Amino acid sequence: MKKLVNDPSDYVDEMLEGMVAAYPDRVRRLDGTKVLVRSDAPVDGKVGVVSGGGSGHEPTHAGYIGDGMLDGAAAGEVFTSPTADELNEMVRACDAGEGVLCVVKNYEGDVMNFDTAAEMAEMEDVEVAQVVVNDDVAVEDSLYTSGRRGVCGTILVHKAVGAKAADGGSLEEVQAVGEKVIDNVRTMGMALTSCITPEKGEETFDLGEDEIELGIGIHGEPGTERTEMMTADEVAEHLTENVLADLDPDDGDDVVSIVNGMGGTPLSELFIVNRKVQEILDDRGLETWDAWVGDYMTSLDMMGCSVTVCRVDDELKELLGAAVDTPALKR
Amino acid sequence: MKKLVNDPSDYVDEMLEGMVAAYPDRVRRLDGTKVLVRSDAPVDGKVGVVSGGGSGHEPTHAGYIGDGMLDGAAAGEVFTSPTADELNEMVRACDAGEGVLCVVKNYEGDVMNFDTAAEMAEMEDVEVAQVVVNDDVAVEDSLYTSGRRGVCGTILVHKAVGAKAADGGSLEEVQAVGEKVIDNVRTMGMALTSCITPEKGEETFDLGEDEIELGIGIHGEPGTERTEMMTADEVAEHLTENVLADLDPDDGDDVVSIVNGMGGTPLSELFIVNRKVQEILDDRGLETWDAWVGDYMTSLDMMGCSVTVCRVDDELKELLGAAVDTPALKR
Amino acid sequence: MADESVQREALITAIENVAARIEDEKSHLTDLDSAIGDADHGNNMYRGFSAVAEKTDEFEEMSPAEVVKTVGTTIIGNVGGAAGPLYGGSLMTASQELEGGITTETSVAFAEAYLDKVQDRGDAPIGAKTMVDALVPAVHTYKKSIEHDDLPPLTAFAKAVEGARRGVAFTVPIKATKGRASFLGWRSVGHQDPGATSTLFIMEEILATAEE
Amino acid sequence: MADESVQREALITAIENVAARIEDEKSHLTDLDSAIGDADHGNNMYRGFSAVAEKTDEFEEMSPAEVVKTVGTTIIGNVGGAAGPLYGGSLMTASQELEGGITTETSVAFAEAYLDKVQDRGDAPIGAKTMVDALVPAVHTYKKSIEHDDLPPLTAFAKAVEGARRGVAFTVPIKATKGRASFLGWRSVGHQDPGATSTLFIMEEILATAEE
Ligand SMILES: Nc1ncnc2c1ncn2[C@@H]1O[C@H](COP(=O)(O)OP(=O)(O)O)[C@@H](O)[C@H]1O
Ligand SMILES: Nc1ncnc2c1ncn2[C@@H]1O[C@H](COP(=O)(O)OP(=O)(O)O)[C@@H](O)[C@H]1O
Ligand SMILES: [Mg+2]
Ligand SMILES: [Mg+2]
Ligand SMILES: [Mg+2]
Ligand SMILES: [Mg+2]
Repeated sequence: MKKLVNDPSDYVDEMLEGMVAAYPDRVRRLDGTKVLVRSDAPVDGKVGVVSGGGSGHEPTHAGYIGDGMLDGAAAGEVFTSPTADELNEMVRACDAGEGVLCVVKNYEGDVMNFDTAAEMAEMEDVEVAQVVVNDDVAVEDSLYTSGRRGVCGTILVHKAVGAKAADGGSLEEVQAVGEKVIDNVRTMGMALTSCITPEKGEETFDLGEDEIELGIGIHGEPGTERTEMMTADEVAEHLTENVLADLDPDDGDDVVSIVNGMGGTPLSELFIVNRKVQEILDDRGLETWDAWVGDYMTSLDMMGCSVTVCRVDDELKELLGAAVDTPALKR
Repeated sequence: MKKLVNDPSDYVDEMLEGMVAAYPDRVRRLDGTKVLVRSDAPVDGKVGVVSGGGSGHEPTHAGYIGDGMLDGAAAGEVFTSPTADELNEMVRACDAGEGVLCVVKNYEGDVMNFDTAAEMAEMEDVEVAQVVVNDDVAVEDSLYTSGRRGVCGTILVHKAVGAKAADGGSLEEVQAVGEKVIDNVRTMGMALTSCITPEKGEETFDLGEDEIELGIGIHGEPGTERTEMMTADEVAEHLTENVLADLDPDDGDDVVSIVNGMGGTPLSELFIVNRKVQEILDDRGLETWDAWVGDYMTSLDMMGCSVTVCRVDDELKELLGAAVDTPALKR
Repeated sequence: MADESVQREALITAIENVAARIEDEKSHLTDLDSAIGDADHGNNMYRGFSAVAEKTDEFEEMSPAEVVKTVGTTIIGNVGGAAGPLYGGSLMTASQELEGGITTETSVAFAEAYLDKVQDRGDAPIGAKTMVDALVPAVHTYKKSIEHDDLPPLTAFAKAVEGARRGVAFTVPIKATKGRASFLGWRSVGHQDPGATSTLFIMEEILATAEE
Repeated sequence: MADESVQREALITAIENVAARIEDEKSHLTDLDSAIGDADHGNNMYRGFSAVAEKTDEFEEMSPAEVVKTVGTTIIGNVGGAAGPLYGGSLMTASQELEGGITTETSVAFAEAYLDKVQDRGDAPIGAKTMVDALVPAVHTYKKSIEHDDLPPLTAFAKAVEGARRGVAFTVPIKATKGRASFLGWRSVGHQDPGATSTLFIMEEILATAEE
């Protein structure tokens, strides 16, 4: 296993030290935890916006701490939800009295730990609200599954709720914005290779030279389907068509698109995919109001990509287009 | 070979189409070329700043087109210098009458093609100046080599000269700023794996499971030394110590540091490296005025990193800290 | 049953044995969680139980109920993921049943409360391919053996472990409808559930401790 | 020598043979440029000479000097990298020597001008492990065979090709001090230079064409 690491069991701790060392004016670490918050948290007069999850998805989440986006981000071990006590500390550190919105991705571990943390915070009179992101279309949402995964569309939720909070929105208003994005965003991903976690030291699943995995998540687990190698155009078509079929936008709708790299894929290939994604959106009569191409929510060194499409109205355009100043996203 | 590609011989063309499709308001493509320029080029009253080189280093170069940085970027085939005629077209498209500065990396192909292009542009009365970046310390600069490579420190040259030009600097002043950065910046890189080019379809060199390559460039060629696997801290020490030994800064100097990913390495690992880099800079009495961590100048899917240290004075701080609005870098 | 200090010593010994077993099985649990998950269950459990094992000195001052509760809070604070709240939160809640000490009656109440909390928290029915599929046969067998068959607790618990073992085997051929494995849909069939497996290992060590 | 249209036809045939040879050798040149470079020389040359081969219709209207000049500009506009300006720019400049047509004398002048331009542009001396190491023995042998030994051009050129072959072999055991390979320092020793190799292939095809 070839990684730039020291002792693998120090992976997350050292990563956080490196982040704080890079952005000492932007973030501080809560003592004895794996939580980073804005250096000036809690920010007076503003609803706090926090998120968190396993490590290994960088820049998600701490890369989005700053004006107009997150006040705090909790890092769990690689691919492991942070513990409830640390989430509670984060919520309390980001509460200026206006309440805190937690952006939670739909994984049982994330939801249970955030739920427990919310209970703990409320016992100390912090008002906590939550939105649960479930934008992945690869998995059916039914009584017979644990629902859909929260994947790259989460970044648009972070951006919109962060902007609403920065604009003085109340906790209810900020939560409503989050729900609005969730209602309007869909994503699907694929992988050319698995990823290697620092503790396991091997790929989490084996793909042959001629195989790809469709319907992947962000935790290195197998996808919904293994199939033959596809061209970039075929991948773009498969992902985008599935997303649009589920989102079912109308002709003339404005959208935000994201072609997101899983970590190991070169940026040039993401642009090759974007070329076909934009062609499909255009053919469907959709107007791409903003296109994002890059690594926003990764899975360590996995090669692959996901396509996100989010329908946007004037409110969401204003919020998604608002100024933001974080290490990983600026406008 | 697993890549998100269609026909490998269309790689660069489709990547450029995907870029223009992502940023239609920011850039346009010069017909029949692989050159992208600002949509509003040439910008009146301003020295034009252009660069270019082989593809495969994204976001370098076109990711840096915009206010405060590049007016134009020429893409060659993967790892291949663009042709002189296209560089000439780019220079001419970015000339508003104040002259054009070309930021050239020190590779014989890049230098020869930019030189020819400058001759061609001057025949049409365009004033062209040039700076040649050679920040890599891994190779000795002597009569017996072709000099040092231009690598990630080039991004700081782009930023500083772009800011000086945006501030109304003359061609001579802009060039002088470029030379100043070049005098004060040093870089060294290493690789855990080679990279796979779309046309060749295989790794350009073979590294065993327990081997790494020190002193690499950005074109997938072998480095200066192959050695045993190192920890992240050992890598950070090796690269930073070599850079500092060559730069020889004084106690109390301010610096900008860059921990740059070669493309395939997860962001979390770059932060682990940054942790030790900042420790070393601090131990040496240097003040990190700004720390960059991310993929700035890559080598397709290569796993590895480079460390850049640039000594900065008040002028460079102003220029490096100035507002900039490009796809890959914003302030 | 024996007095409080004997119960506490037995708990502490069980904890140490469980921690050692989890360490031995870390790779195996990781492998199970690779086939139908994100390859972290082994590390998560190891991290949590190592933290628990480090507290054995503190436990010397506590009642059995407090020991169990502290194991729960330590797991919540160290394991993370889905298993953290499920193991930890359930131990915390169920520990209340042991406030009068560990007796045959309170051990049944504890087992039931533990299972209830796991199902309340995780909302998984039987047959969802989770730890519940190891717990339900274990708890049902334990309760029935004691309350209906008048078996001694040690015998009842040995039967419960056998029930858990069948539960773990049962997770293999079914489709996951809860947890991360449910994202794999039909592809989850044919793979053993990691959380059910770690539950079995823990129960086996508790039984081994009790048999000494 | 023959008249202009015969010269032109010979040039066009040589160009077609060179393009075919470069296509056949694309992988091999790529492999050479992987060991001590960035694995693009084969593709660069293939792309350039394919573009040249597509212009054979245009060539029908041109003088031999114009054909050679156009080959040069086409290479500059298509090859990129280090080889583009070196091959293309030198052909462009040296083509001026052929303005009176291809004669024994002008062919020597052409060869010298070509080598001069490569060394002027690239600043590489002999022994830097570049295409210059194939060109210098070839040009020196050609000039000497014609001007001092009064050999017929075809014989002189065959000897020149043999000289280039020795030059290519000579690049193997020496350390690169120009070009990308120089970044490898001592590690470049033991590997054959790609640009010298493609130069040899091109010369071999020109010789084969002339021999028909
Ligand atoms: N909703 C649930 N109810 C009961 N058990 C669950 C539930 N979700 C997950 N589990 C259990 O947790 C185990 C996975 O634990 P772990 O890998 O540590 O967490 P994660 O899935 O968050 O990575 C599964 O094997 C399963 O037994
Ligand atoms: N300065 C130089 N002078 C002469 N030949 C050179 C010089 N630099 C490079 N070359 C030749 O160019 C070849 C490499 O060409 P190519 O791989 O196409 O370009 P690049 O090195 O830019 O990738 C080398 O093998 C060498 O023969
Ligand atoms: Mg997990
Ligand atoms: Mg090249
Ligand atoms: Mg897991
Ligand atoms: Mg090359």
